[in-house]
Amino acid sequence: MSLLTINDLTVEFPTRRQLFTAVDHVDLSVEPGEIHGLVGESGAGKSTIGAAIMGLLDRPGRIASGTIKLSGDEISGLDADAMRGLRGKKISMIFQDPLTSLNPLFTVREQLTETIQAHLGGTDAEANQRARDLIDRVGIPDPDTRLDQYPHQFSGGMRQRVVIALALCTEPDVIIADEPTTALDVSVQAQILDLIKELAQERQVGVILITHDMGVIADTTDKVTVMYAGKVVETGPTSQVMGQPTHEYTKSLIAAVPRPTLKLHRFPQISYGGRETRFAVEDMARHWPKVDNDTSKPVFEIRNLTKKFLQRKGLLPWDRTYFTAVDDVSFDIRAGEVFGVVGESGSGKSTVARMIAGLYPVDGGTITFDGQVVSDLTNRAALDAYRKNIQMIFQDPYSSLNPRMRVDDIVAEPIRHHKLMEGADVKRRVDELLDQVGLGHEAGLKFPHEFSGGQRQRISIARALATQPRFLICDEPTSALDVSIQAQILNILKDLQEHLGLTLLFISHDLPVVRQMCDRVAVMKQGKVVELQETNALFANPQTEYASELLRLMPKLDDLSTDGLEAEV
Amino acid sequence: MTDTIETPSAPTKSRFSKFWDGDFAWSFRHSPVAIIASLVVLVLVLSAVFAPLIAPYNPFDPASLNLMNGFTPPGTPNAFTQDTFLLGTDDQGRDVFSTILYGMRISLFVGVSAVLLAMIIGIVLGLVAAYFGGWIETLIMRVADVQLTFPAILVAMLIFGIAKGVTPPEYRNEMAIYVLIIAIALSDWVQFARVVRGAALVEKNKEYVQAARLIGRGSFPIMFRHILPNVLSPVLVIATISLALAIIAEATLSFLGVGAPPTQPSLGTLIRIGQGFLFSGEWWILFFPACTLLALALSVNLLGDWLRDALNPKLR
Amino acid sequence: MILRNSAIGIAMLAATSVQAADFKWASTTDPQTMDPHAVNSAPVLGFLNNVYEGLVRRDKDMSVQPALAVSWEPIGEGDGWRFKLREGVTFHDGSTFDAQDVLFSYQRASGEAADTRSWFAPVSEVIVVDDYTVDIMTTAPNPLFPSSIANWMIMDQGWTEANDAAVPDKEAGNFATINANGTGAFKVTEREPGLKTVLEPHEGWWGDVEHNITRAEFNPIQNPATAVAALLSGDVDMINPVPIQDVARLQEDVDIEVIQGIEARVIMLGFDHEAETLKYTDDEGKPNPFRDPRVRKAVAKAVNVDAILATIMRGNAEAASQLVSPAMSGYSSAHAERPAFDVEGAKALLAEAGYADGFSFGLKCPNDRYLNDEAVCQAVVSMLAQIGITAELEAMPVRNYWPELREDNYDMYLLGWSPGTFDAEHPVRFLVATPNEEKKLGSWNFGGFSNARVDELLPAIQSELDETKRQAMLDEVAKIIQDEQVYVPMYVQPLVWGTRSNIELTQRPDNFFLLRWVTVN
Amino acid sequence: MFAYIVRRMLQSVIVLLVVGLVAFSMFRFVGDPIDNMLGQERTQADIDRLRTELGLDQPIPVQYYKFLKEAVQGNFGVSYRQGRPVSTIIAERAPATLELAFVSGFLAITMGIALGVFTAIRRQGVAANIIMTVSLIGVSLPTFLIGILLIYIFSVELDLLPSFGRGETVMIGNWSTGFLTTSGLKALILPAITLGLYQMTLIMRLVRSEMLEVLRADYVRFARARGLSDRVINFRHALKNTMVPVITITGLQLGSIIAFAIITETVFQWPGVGLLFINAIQFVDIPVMAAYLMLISVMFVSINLIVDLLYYAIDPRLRVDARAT
Repeated sequence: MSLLTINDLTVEFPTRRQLFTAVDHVDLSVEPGEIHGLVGESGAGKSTIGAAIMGLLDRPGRIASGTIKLSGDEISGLDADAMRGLRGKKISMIFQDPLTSLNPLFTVREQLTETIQAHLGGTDAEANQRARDLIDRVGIPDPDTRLDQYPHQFSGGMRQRVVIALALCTEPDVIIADEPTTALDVSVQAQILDLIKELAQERQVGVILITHDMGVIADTTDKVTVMYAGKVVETGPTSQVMGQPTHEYTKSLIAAVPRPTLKLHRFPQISYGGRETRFAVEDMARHWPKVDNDTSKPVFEIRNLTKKFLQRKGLLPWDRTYFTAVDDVSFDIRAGEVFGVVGESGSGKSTVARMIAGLYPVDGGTITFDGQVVSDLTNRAALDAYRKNIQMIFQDPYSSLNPRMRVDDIVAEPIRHHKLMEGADVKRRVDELLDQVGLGHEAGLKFPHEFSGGQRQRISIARALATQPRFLICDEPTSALDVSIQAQILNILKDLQEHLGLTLLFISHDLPVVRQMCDRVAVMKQGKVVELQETNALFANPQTEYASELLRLMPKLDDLSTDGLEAEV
Repeated sequence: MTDTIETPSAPTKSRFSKFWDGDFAWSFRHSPVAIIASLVVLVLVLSAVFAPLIAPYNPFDPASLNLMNGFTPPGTPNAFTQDTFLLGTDDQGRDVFSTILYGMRISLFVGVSAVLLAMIIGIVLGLVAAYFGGWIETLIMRVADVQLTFPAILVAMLIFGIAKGVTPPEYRNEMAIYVLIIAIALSDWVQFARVVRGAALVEKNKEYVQAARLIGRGSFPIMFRHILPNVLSPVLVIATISLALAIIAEATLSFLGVGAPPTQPSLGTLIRIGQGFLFSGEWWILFFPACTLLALALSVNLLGDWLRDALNPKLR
Repeated sequence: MILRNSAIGIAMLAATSVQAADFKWASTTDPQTMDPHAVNSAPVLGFLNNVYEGLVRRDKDMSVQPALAVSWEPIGEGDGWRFKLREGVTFHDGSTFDAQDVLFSYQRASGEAADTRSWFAPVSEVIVVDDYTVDIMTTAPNPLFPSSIANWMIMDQGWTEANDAAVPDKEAGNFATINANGTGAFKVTEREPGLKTVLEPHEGWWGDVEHNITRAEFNPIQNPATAVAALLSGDVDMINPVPIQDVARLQEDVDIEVIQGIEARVIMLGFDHEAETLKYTDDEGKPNPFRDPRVRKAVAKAVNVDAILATIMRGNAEAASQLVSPAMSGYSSAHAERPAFDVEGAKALLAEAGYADGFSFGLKCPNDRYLNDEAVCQAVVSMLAQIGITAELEAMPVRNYWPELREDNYDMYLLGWSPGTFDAEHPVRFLVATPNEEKKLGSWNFGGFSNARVDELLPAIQSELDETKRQAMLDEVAKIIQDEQVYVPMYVQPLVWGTRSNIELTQRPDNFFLLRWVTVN
Repeated sequence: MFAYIVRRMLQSVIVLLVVGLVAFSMFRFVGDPIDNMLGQERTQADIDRLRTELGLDQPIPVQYYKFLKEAVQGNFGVSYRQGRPVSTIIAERAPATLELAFVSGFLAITMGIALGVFTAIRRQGVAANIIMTVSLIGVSLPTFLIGILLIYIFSVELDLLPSFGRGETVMIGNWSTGFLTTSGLKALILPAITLGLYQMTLIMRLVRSEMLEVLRADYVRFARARGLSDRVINFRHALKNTMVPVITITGLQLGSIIAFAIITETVFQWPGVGLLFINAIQFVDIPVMAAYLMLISVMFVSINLIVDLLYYAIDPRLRVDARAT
């Protein structure tokens, strides 16, 4: 008899418009010591299952049918107190963002001991001892001092370790990990996943690992269940499901995953359910100013670029402390290429991008565009001329569009600002753009919140292309998107670069994506460029310690099926 | 997060129908409190606006008053003149009902314009402080502190004094109302500034602002075109609540003797006059204006309350 | 107390037979000082009358009676007055009273820094004849002098000088501003300015004790409503004044007595007699209508005093025809008629004066000085509107009011006047005589009215010893004032006090409240 | 941290100076003290003499400068009305106001927080909604009216509580307290309620909305997932986080209680600085007004400072040692 069994579970959210079935007749079982992956794109209902098991469904959600059994005993529909008894004690949970899931105002010790005593009772001494052991176990060095620190004094990875320690407090039988590594850097992600693996093994805990990341699934889980729109589409041993997916959706999902190993020309557009929205880059190309991209001469020459941020403001100049975000960075970007910058959070990659975009003033060094130094431009005309040629696509499609502006105004703003056209022409141009990015011009009358993430990113692209720029900065353009959408957007970007001869600066933390997109890559660490190579060369034989470490830690996707993918020639 | 499927954009519905089944309108339609409150406000405001049409008398026209009508109880004929008045008359023989309508006019006018003024000052200063930061911010926020130091009454007296000093005597009566407005506004702008600043500090770092800067928009277009619309909802909430406060502040100021001229009493002035008759048995002179004020302020507050929850997406 | 009384004599048994009692009373304003010479204002003098005494004092009916002086007679042909002082009088601190104290008090009260000096304008010098005889010489014959010094209070030279308070100090204040040492029936035992003042009987008092108070506490309460509440709830035994509108309610209450009387204060409308043009008018530049007596008369006719008395004053006041009330000496019974309320007549007069279609002007009014002053002004505005002249009313606290009047920022204004001397000459001196700095005449004649005959009669009146001749002159002045309608007297302000019904007290027309006439049953 | 405090202090001093200047330029407009200081029989000569004696004939900046010079030595001059040093008068009156402010502030905070938490936890509950609505009446009527009504009901009609003043007081050193006598305590009730009601409503609503925010935070969900009891979650985790924003506003509110006291004290004839100030205005007692304003602003400024420091105390993220390692 398995540890946790879910039979025919259905969870419904009655909304005022219609009844929304988040989880639709799902069966699932977890054995002790087993890590069971629950994969699917957002809205698939995977997190809802987690919540349902914990009995933490947000109002007005309810379990409409089905049973949840923990080592044989029915736990769905237990009353609040009984459920509280189980929570933390028999089942516990790990949330996505370690920063927000710890109470900022209590020390780690307080949070641990209160949980321990809530379930096991016992003296403070015992609780403290146990807390110390846990902290030690999850691999936090120097537990005694760390115990009395506050969450904000821990780095992301360490915080997630604390969260895990909290989850382990009372020796639960089942742990539900909901996107435990999504907010973390690649290197840290690997460590955390290893930790979870170990713990599952040594304590025979059953783990449900909820994620959207095929890489994580492939590396970590024993079994996997693929969900789509609340339904289970495929389930089985990980290697089998990943290797020979039978269901169409699983196939499309796997096909969309960027591979570190082989570089594709385009992501295959096997799309499931929804209809593929066409991106008419050819029409766009028709009246696009021709640019000669002689790849020999650089569009940008970045020399000794430096940026400092005020870290602690003091009354007097000398008790202020600065933190160097970008430290003496130099590189060229050749016309027509896709230049990648990879690095972990805090490596300064986005800062570089923003300085090139002219959003941050430059503290040191120069930026030269077409032989003209732009880093110290002050006169408005020159600046606007420069800005016309530079556009940017931001990471978060939710905050990069002004929620109070209609889409057509958003797209028209650059045109109007640069006085490229007047009156009716503007409208025509905007509709054109919206059609071309595949949203249809009627979309112009709506507000951003009426669109999905992918659609919003298309709006951003439309806005970026409105001034017919020559140079496009993409700052983590897909890191907030699901793989299938990511595939679409990446394809679009490739098209733009090819047909419109745009030059791209591509910022990302995701090595596989970089592999797919970039011609040359600069690896950044703590504000410095540590390595700069042709992409293939970098992946083949990294020159620096750091680069090879990054490559080592990135998820291996070797056993993912590769049918439908044609490598670049 | 995002849906998996890129659904084709549905044909856009009419603005109204969209608004009508938008969450905002929906939560309104499902909140009896909000509905009742807004009805009350509506009725009061309308009857104030159309006072000249509704009111049986014009209390602001001295020639029409007959002192002998003074202190007529509600609905009973006056001892000397045999006239009857729905809600009775005050010490000057003014029909209380008409006086309330006309008084509410002044109170609302004062309240609304004061809040608007405060809002404008607060928004501008708040945005500027948040967007530019540095010493400008410090300056503005310290001025706000000074502002808080002065009780509204003082500010009012100060302004009355100065206005008295600078305006030629013959304009003082006209002036009184506007002085009142300025006084209340000046003692009220701070909270707007604080809220706007707080919200703007958040918005300022959002990527759409970066995008706008990238396009090359100047500081003020960004502040007012981009940031302002996104910080308006908290402002709206405060605005409603401080509307109620402004009306009450006006009453309090009248109580302390710096208020609307007695010949053109506001709701507050009426209450001040009325409270003198609390023990003397002419309860109606205080009671009806007080009830009107209560009804007005209470329903405005309730609306503000409901707004606060309705405009908070997390509460849905 | 009983012991001491019986020792002093049978006269007191009446008082002592009633048991001793605490007494609390409240009024709107706190006496701003305990110094009887520092500030010449009713609240101060009224309060200090319980603590200090003058050579003469006024009885319940305002008649002048002996106090620190047992008797007085004129010297020669009105060269001055001789006062025989009372013997065996002791101050609260036990020191004895004699002529030196009188001389000292004269010097103190008539000095530069004293606010009371104007009382002594007629005095040339004060001579100490012996320990208990004093001559006060006057520059001109002054029949009314004894009654004019009823509020001139005698301080103990020793005490005052010892605490270096020999000179009153309005601004900085001195020992005498918070401490008192008089000969009066009560001594100040506790004084917290603005909060409370506690009085206790002066054991060594020379007079017959008619009260049975062992301790009296005074609290100022600004807000009338609060005061009424305090009386109703028995937190205080007496309040002064009672807001007119609350009289009825208080009368219903069995535990409360309302005591009403007619104050000496006459409420009137004043005009700007000098200005060429109106200051607050829509038709700029037109000549000032109020310089025309007919217009002033029209105003007088238009004001329906009876209506004001009936409603705003709730029948608690009397109409006034002159600048003084009938209770005052020198009141001219020949001119008791006040212009009847007559809208048509008023309009006719206006037409005759060439203002058939009216005009607009500014009326200034205090809102915290007289009983219901603001309400009265409003009423006046609407009454004048009936005859087609529209007044723009500005009501303001008294702190802004007087400066406003001094700067002539008015066309018409409200004024209340109570003659300190309780004689008809007083208002003539201050309100009617042509303003004259060095002669200290017409200092409150804001409108700048000037009439040669009045100016001629005034000194004569002041020095006339023969009652009938004097009255004849006063009658003539009264006539001039009425014919010229210099002011529009409206009514005599009522005195309304409220007490718990177990209190017996006496209300004097000058609104002075004297503890020595209080009995707590 | 230290630098921060120093900076705030400097700014505060500037604030004070500004307040002072504004105050001074104001006095001229409040009215003319002369007429209250001279009797009916005064002459123009007297007026002019007194004016020069008081230095009212000098330009405002000069008067202000003189005032400051004295003020820094704690000498605020002598009250025109009472002829006594202002510092003494204020020292006498301050206890009354401070005790009143303390009690009503205490009421406001405790009740405010308690009700706020309650209404937040039982957001849908009937009781909560009733409380929310009723509490609004507190802010929908002018304070003076509430005060008068309370007097009318509790001292006139029911005759339970005194209608004015602060009853018997006991002197401890030179601090007169009403806490030690029954009459003193009874006298406190009505004014305290009148004064505290408004603030209470405000705090309550603030706590409620903040609490609703916090209860939605991830760490609360995680705490639930760890099976902590609702009590612990609501009162330990949620409440403490709620306090951070609540503190600022509350601080300022407490400050404004002192200012609001003006009205309450007038209605109840409460012998505090507020009443003193109103009288001062009536009599244009410039030294008192100046001193009062200075007092108030000092109070506000220091409250602002304390609030900022409290932040550091409550929120570890703001402490200096705070740096991710």
